[in-house]
Amino acid sequence: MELALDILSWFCLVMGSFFCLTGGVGLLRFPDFFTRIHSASLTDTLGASLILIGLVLQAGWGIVSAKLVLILIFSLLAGTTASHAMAKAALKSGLEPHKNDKKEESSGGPASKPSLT
Amino acid sequence: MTAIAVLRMRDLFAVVMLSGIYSLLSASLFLDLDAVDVAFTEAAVGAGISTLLMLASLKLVGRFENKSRYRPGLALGIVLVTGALLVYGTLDMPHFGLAEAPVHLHVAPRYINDSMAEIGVPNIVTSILASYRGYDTLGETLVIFTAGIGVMSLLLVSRQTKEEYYKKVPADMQQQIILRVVVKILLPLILLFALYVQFHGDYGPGGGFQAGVIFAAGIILYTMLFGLGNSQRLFKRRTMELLTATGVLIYAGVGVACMFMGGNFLDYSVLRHDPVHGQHLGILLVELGVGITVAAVMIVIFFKFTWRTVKHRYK
Amino acid sequence: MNIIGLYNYWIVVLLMMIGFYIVIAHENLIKKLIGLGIFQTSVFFFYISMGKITGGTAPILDEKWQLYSNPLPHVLILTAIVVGIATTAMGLSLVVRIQEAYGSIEESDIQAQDALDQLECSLEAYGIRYAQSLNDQDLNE
Amino acid sequence: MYALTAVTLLMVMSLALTRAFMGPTLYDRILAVNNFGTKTVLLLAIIDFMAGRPDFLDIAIVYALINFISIIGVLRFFEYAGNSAAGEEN
Repeated sequence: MELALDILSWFCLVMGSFFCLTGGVGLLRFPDFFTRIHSASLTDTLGASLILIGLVLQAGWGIVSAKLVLILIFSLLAGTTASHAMAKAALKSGLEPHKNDKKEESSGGPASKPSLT
Repeated sequence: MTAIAVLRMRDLFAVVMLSGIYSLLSASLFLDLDAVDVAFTEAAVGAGISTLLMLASLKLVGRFENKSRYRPGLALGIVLVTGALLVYGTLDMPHFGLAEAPVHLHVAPRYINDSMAEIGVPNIVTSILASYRGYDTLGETLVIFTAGIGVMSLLLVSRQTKEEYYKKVPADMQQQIILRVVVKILLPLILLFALYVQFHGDYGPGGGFQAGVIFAAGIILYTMLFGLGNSQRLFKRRTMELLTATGVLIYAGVGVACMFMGGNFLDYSVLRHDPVHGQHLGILLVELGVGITVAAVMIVIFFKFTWRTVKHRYK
Repeated sequence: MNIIGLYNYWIVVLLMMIGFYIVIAHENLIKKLIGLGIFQTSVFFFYISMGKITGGTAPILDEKWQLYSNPLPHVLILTAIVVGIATTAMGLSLVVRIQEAYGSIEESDIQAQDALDQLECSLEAYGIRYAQSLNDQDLNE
Repeated sequence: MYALTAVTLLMVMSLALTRAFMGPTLYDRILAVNNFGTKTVLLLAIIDFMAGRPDFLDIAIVYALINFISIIGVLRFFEYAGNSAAGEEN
C-alpha cells in the first residue's frame, strides 16, 4: 500500500514537472503573446494540480494535505482567472492574435484558439 | 539564484515587475535559510504591497524614464572600490552555516532553550518578537504608524475631488464580471486566512505583521475591482485613521496594564496568575495591536495613492 | 575551503553594490528607491545568512528537532521588512509630491530647476534691495 | 524525487525569467511573472517537503494569494492608465 502510494505520487510529481517544463518551453518559444498564454496557462493548471496531488499523496491525511488542497483550489481559481484577465486586457489594448496567413494552417490553429478562453 | 538582480537595471517599468520577481526569489531563499517568518513577511510585503504601491506611484509620475543619462564611470569606480573593501572585510567572518559562530553563542541559546518554559509558545520568533524584545516591536509599530501619518499628510485629497469621483464613477465600473465573481468567492477566504495567520502565529509562522499585510492585500484587491467608492463606504476614512492609532494604543495599553498589575512595562507574566498564561494573553493582545496598525496603515496608504490618481484623472 | 565558505557574504556584497550603484548612478527617483530596496534586501540576507546553522531547522519548537537556526536575526529582519515598506511608501509619496511640484522626477531636472529658482530669487532680492536703495536715495534728496 | 521536481521547477522558472527579460510586449512580461509566481508556489511546497517540515505550507498559500493580487493589480493599472501605448514598450 505504502509502495503503491509512493509510486503513484512519484508518477504525479514527474508528470507534473514534465507538464510545467513543457509550459515553460512553450512560454519561451512560442511566437506571440496569445500562443504563449495558451501554453503557459494550460500546462500550468495541469502541472500544478499534478504536483500538488503528488504532494497530497505523500502527506497523507491531516492539516498538511488540507492546506495543499486549499492551494490547489486556489490556484485553479486564481490561475485561470488571472490568465483570462490577462488575455482580455491584452486583446482590449489592441494586441492582435498572431495571424499565420503566410505559414501553413496547422500551426495557425493554436494561435487563434486562446483568444476564446 | 540571486544573480537575477544584476539584470534588473534595464528600463523603468519592467523594473517594477522584475522587482516583484526579485522579492519572490528572495523569499524562497529566506525559506531555504530557515527563516520561515521572514519568508512569510517578504512574500506578503515585497511581492504584494510594495509592487502595488510602486505601480500606483508609477501611474502618478509616468512610467518612462525619459533620459538615460547615467554617470557610469565614477559610480562604477566607487561601487567597485567599496565592494572590494567589503569583500576584504568578509575574509575574517565566520563561515556560512557554522554552529560555533559568535552570533549563536550569546543570547540565542537562551531563547531557544528557555523560551518554551518561560513563554510557552512554540514559535520562538513570535516569543522574541512580542515578549523578549517587546520594546523594540513597539518602536517598530510606532514607526509604521508615523509613516502612515506622513503619507496621509503628504497626499491629502480634497473632499471636492472625492465628490466629483462619486458622481462620475458608476459609468466605468461595469466590466470584468468574471474577475469580480471570482474575487467575491476568494475574498472571504483571504480575510479568513489573514485571521488564521494572526492567531496561529504562536504555533506556526505568522503573526501580526504578516496578518496585517495579508488583510490589507485582500482589501486592496477588493478596492481594485469594486472601485474606491464601494470600499470607502465600507472602510470609512475616519475609522481607518482611528484604527491605525488603536493598534498602537492596544500595544502600549497592554504595557501600561502590566505596570498596573505590578510588573514592568510590557512584562506580561503578571496579567494572569500563571505567568505562562499571562505571556500567552499578552502576546496575543500585542500581536493583535500590531496587526490592526499594520493593516490599517497599509490600507490608508493605498487609498491615499489611489485617490491621488483619481485626482489626476479628473483634474 | 577556507575561502569558499564565505560565499554568502559575497552574494550580499554583490547585491549591496548593485543597489548602491542604482542609487548613485541613476537619475530617476523611483529607480533610486528600487535600488534602495535592493540594498535593504542585501542587509536582510546578511542577517539571515548569519543566523543559519547547517543542519538546523526553522526556529519553531518541535520534539523531532534538536538544532535550530538562530531566531534573533529573524525577528529583527521581520520588523525591518515591514518598516521598510512603510518608509518606501513614504518615499514614494514624497516622489509623487516632487513630481507635482516640479513636473519631473529626474534628479538633474530638479536640480536645474532649483538652480534657476535660486537665481531668480537672488535676482529678486537684489532687485528689491536695489529698488529700496533707490527709494532711500530719493528720500535723501 | 522531490529534488528532481525542484530542479525542473527551477528550470521552468529560469525559462519564465528569460521571457520576462525578453518580453517584446508588456503583457508577455506580466504573463511570465504570473507563471513564475505559480511555479514559486509549487517550489515552496516542495522545499517544505524536502526540509521535512510540511507544516509551513502557509507561505505557499500566501504566495498564491499575493501572486493573484499583484497580477490583478498590474492589469488594473494598465486599464486605468489611458496612455498605455498598446502594450508596446520603448
